[in-house]
Amino acid sequence: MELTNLIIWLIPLPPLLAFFFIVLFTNKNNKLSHSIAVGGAGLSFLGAMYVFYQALTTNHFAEHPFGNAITWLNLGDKPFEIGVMIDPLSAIVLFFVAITVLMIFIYSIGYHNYGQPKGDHDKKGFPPHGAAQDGHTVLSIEPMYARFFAFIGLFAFGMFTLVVSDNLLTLFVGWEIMGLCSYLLIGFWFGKDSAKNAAKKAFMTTRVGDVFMLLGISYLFTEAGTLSFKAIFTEEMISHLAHADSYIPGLSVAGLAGILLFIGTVGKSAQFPLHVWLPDAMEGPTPVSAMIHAATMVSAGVYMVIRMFPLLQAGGHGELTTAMTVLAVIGSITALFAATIAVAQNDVKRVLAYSTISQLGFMVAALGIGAYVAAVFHLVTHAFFKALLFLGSGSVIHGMEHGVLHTGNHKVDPQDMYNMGGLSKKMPKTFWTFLIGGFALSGFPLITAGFWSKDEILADAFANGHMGVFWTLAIAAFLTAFYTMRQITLTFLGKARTKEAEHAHETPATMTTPLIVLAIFAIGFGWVGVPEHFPGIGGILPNWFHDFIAHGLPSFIHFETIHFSWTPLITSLVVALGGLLTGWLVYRNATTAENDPIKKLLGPVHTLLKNKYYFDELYDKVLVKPLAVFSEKVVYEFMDRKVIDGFLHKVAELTFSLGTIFREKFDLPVINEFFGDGTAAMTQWFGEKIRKIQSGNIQQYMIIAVLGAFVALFAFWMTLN
Amino acid sequence: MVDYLAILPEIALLVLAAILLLVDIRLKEEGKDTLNWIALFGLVITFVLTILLAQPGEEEVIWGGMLRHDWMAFVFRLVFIAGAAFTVVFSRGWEAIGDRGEFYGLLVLSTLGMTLMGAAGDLVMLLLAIETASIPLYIMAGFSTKDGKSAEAGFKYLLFGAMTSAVMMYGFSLLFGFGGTTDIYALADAIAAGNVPTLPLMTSIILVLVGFGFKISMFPFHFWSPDVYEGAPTPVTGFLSTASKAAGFAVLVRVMLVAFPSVTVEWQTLLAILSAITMTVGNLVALRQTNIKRMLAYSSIGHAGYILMGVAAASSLGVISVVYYIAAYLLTNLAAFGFVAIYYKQTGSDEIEDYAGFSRRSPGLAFAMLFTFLSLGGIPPLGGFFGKLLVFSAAIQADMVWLAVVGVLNAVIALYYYLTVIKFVYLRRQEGDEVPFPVAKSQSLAIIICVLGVTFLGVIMAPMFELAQKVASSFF
Amino acid sequence: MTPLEVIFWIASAVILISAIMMVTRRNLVHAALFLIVTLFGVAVYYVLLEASFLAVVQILVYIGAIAILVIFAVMLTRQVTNPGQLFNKHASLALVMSILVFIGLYLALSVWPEFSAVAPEADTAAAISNLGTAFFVEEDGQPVYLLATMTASVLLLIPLVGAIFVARQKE
Amino acid sequence: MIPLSNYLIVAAGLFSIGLYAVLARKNAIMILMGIELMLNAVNINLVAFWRYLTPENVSGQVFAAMVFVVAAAEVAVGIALIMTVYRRRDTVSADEINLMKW
Repeated sequence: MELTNLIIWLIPLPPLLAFFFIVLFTNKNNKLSHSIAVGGAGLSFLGAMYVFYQALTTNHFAEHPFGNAITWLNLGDKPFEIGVMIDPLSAIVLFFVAITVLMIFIYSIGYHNYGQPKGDHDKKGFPPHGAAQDGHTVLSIEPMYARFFAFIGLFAFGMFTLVVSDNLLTLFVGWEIMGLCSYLLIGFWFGKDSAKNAAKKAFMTTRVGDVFMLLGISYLFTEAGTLSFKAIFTEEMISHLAHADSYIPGLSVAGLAGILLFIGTVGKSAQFPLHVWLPDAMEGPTPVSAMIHAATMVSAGVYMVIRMFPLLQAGGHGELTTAMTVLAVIGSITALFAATIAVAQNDVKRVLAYSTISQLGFMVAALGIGAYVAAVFHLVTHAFFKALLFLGSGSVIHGMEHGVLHTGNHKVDPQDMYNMGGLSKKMPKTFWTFLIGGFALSGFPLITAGFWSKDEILADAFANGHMGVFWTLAIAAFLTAFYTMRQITLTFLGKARTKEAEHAHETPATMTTPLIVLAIFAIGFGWVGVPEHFPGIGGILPNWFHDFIAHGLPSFIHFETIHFSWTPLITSLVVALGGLLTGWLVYRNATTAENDPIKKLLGPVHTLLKNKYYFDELYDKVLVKPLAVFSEKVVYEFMDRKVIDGFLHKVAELTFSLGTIFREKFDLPVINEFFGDGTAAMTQWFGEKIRKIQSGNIQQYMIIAVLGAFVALFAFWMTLN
Repeated sequence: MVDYLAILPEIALLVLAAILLLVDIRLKEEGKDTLNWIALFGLVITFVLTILLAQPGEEEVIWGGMLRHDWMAFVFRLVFIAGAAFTVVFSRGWEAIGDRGEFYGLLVLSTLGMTLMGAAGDLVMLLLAIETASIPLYIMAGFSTKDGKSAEAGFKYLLFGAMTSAVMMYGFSLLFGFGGTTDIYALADAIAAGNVPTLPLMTSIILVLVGFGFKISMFPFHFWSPDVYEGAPTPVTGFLSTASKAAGFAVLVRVMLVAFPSVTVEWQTLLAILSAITMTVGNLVALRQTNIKRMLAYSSIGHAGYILMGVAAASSLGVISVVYYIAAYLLTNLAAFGFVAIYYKQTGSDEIEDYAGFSRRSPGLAFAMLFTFLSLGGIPPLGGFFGKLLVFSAAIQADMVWLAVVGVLNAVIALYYYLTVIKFVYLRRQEGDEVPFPVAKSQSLAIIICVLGVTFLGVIMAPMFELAQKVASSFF
Repeated sequence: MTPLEVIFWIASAVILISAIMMVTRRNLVHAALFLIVTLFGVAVYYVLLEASFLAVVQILVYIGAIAILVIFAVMLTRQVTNPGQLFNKHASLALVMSILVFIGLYLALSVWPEFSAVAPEADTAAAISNLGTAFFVEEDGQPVYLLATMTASVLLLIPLVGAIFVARQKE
Repeated sequence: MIPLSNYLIVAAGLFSIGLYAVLARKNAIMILMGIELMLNAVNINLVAFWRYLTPENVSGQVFAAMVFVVAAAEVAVGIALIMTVYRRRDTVSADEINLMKW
């Protein structure tokens, strides 16, 4: 036990140390830098595997999770403790995080062209453009190679910290470190304006969620007096929180805190309506996309909300609480909404980005209807196959870049799927692994992991009678299969549509090996969670996953075992196979982006999808522009120049000039003044007054100060009466 | 004996000021660098002496009630002396002030006034302490007489300060009339016993708040600060925005909590509203600034709004949050103005645009700047973040959720303009940005201390938190 | 009316009228002279209030120091008479504000029960000697205002340093 | 007998007149003189309170004496700063001294 706890404490450290080492000492030496980073990730991996193994082999593990805490702050009667905890949920998350992180680290070596020469014109902040060698152009090494490994090291540290935390505060610390790193990594090629803007957008958007989450954390702390999971998830505390009224009528403290925390997830896991940052984040290098969009950061959002499940369900007694309803609705909307957008994208990574948003929506919706285990299951399988798909797409892009360098035609976008085709022969390893990943994503029956997890969500929704969620997710699942097959067909099948695709190359072993490892998990991991009542094969393998995870919940939360039903099973078979088949049939003869079959079919709707429902434009119009205008016009010009100064004038004029104006305007011949010189004189008089407006005037400041004090007193006097 | 030991820091500061003024007369022009070292060592020694010998013990009331010898006084003493020491470091070599004995003498005297402000337990003492702290600052703000802006800064600062302090003194006189005593601690009972109606009492409180509001640049008494911050020599600006502001808060917390318990709800509401307006005004206007000193001035108005939140909470956690926030804010803002001072000395510019390429010229300094600005923006795990967390919690605990929401929204706005500076520092380039940047050893050391301190406050908060708890325990 | 009341009313009239005159003078030397008259009126108040020590300080030290300083400043800046406008563009608002402040202070104070209190009999002669000792001497082993006195002396040191500094700038 | 209110009202009046000078007169020296008026109002308050409410206790007089000190110090420094500005800008008009704004 002691040793295990110590190791848990140590798991996040190696990547952090790697970060410092690389930044401080080795950033000139590429080989040493990546060795340190991969070594750090490897150590963490070993530690994680040891802990996972211990978790599997310990009896009554769920009742006695690992971990301990130290007093960090002495808050008088209740000490504030921070510590680590590994329970079934965090054990399984630690497992997949450690594997995917290590794989992504290794992959990055190849992706950033280690071993290639330095580029002739490469500049820091731009992707490498290739180097001339023996008369032809080859790929060149990334100019900020070492820096990349430092950043992903820090990122991994953030993720591990988040997973092993036993309380919301350190979890939030890890959360924010990842936020910072995602900013740095998405904007890794900061020379490109698009990357710079994407980084800013990602940071600001997630930050919106984060502030609400922070508010939720402080609120929870005020009400519960602790942030430790163990202390919050006790029967008394949960029922106390469920029955205390919050500021918002109709919501309990647990409900409000849960919703505030969930808004953090909405930002981090790119749920509707804060999803806009994730597709743009594809501007970062591909390993970053895999890291952020599959294994770590976006999963962290879902992990947090799964972690807070006892709080979300508090007071529901088996029924859906307000908080859970919010989750179910947001999750379902996101799942369907993002899937429709993915259908109309041509960029190989963007399809995956929207697919990720959609799949995260599945998990959130699953949690919203109380399908706790299914949500965790899908989280894990998705992490494997989505990391695989991202890395696979990176491999494809890399291969295409080879082709581009060969032909020298830099106008060809190596990420556009319509520029590919027929790559299965050029890049067989990439093809087969991508196929496995794609099938897992689509939920290809029986053999892929994605089938089992997605099926379980649908079965749960059906069995508990949430038919709205069930059908929404079913349609989303169909679209998932469809766009996945569209992607595979356009990329790998058929004939090469460009010269560049003809000259594409398989990528080095540092890139393909991680693909193969992840592909094994994308298939095999489904087998640990086959339901007992599944026809034919149910019960051959024990439904280990369900037992392991479900027992991790506090004992006062009960689940009813769902009974097997044919409807959801047939539905998931039909949508998966139907989607794949339709996708292949529609796209096997596709030629150019202009002639996209779906485009003809959908017409203007396609334009709408292609433009992502104009959400970016909407936010720009509704939020960004007005805020800029607000600060420019209202605060700067209006408040400062007009209101404060103008107000002073108006008050003075009103009190003192009123009498004069009245006398003059009424005593003098009214008509003559009114139609004659009067108006002109008035305008001039005003113009003169306005011209005199200036500030930096200390006495004006004083007047406002005295006025402020007077207004305060007057307001107070008014409340007295 | 306790009495003398308790004001040991003040005695030391007075001696130091005398030494500085006397040595200045004897020194030749080329030896003026010595003054900087004398001032720095003097302050460091005072700091150490304070920690070692002037810790509060059993007896709290000293000097016939003039001073309180409690943890509040102790912690703020350290804050002020540290602020002064950093200011001395950044004044090194600054034209027209770095070699002037008067400047260091006034700085030390002002610090003396501040330490008395933190400890004053009597209106008479408070008045003298506030003026002893302020008047040298007026002169220091206008110290670069060759620079028109500096003279103007001193001029504006003095006029605004004199006006508000006259209003405050009027409030003091009314309080004396209502309570028949000048002892702040006896005032509460006397007021309660003397049947003073709420209206006259609130009138005097508001009059007093005008003076305090000026020190902490609270809306609508903040207007002087952008002009003065811009015009004053940058090291002085750093001192104004940190130590001077902290002194204002020390006084505000003590007077409000001790003297007016009978109308807590009233002044709480007032301060909460002013806090919301202060931070919103500060942050929104900061968005539009192009001069970094002006931007930091507005940003420090915003920070004053956050700290006011803790005061408005009027609770133990509120006081803790105020102390914690001030400690973190002191280090970050001193470092921030340190960068501005160093950069100005090299390039002669305070425009944010001219910070382009800074990261190339001095990667270390730029990295420290990133750290500092992130802490100002409230990014974990830095001190600024934890300060904000405490302040928001205090507001929520005091049932002022709306205030916390305003605070959170403001934090988002604030982050934007801090990142804008970082954008120029890291992402933009300009001609000649390959030329490296010489930084004096003492100044890099000071910045390292600030950065480490901020990180320390963000990661290992227990020691500072416990200290803040002790401060709060003298009120609750 | 007792003689004291007559003196009070005359002093009040002198204070307020000369204050108003001071504010409205174009010639700054005249304004300074009216300030001195106002300060004299206040000194009369101190006598009426039996604070003879303060009355003496007001006349001998304060009026001397302040008035002379102001007059020097007027001479040095050669701005004896103001060219152009006397008041800034916010003058009308400032007037409204000042009147409101007066009314506000009056209303706020008038609800205080002690507002119309009558002076009790007191041995004010003893108070003077007490005042003398209060600045320096300890009372019951506690030095009551000693520290305040010392701080005041530090405070007076500051303008001295400032004045030296400004005087040196001429070089 | 003269009630306390008489003194307080005159003091409030003097304070307001001083405030008006501070807020409205352009000449910086006049602003300082206005501040002197305000401080004298404070002192009338203090001494009147002392005589009417706590004649046995000297604190009111001590307080008033300290206000003298503050007033003297502020005026001295104020005039020094006004001279500095005057040397650079050749004016002591508060509303012309506005290099820094917005």
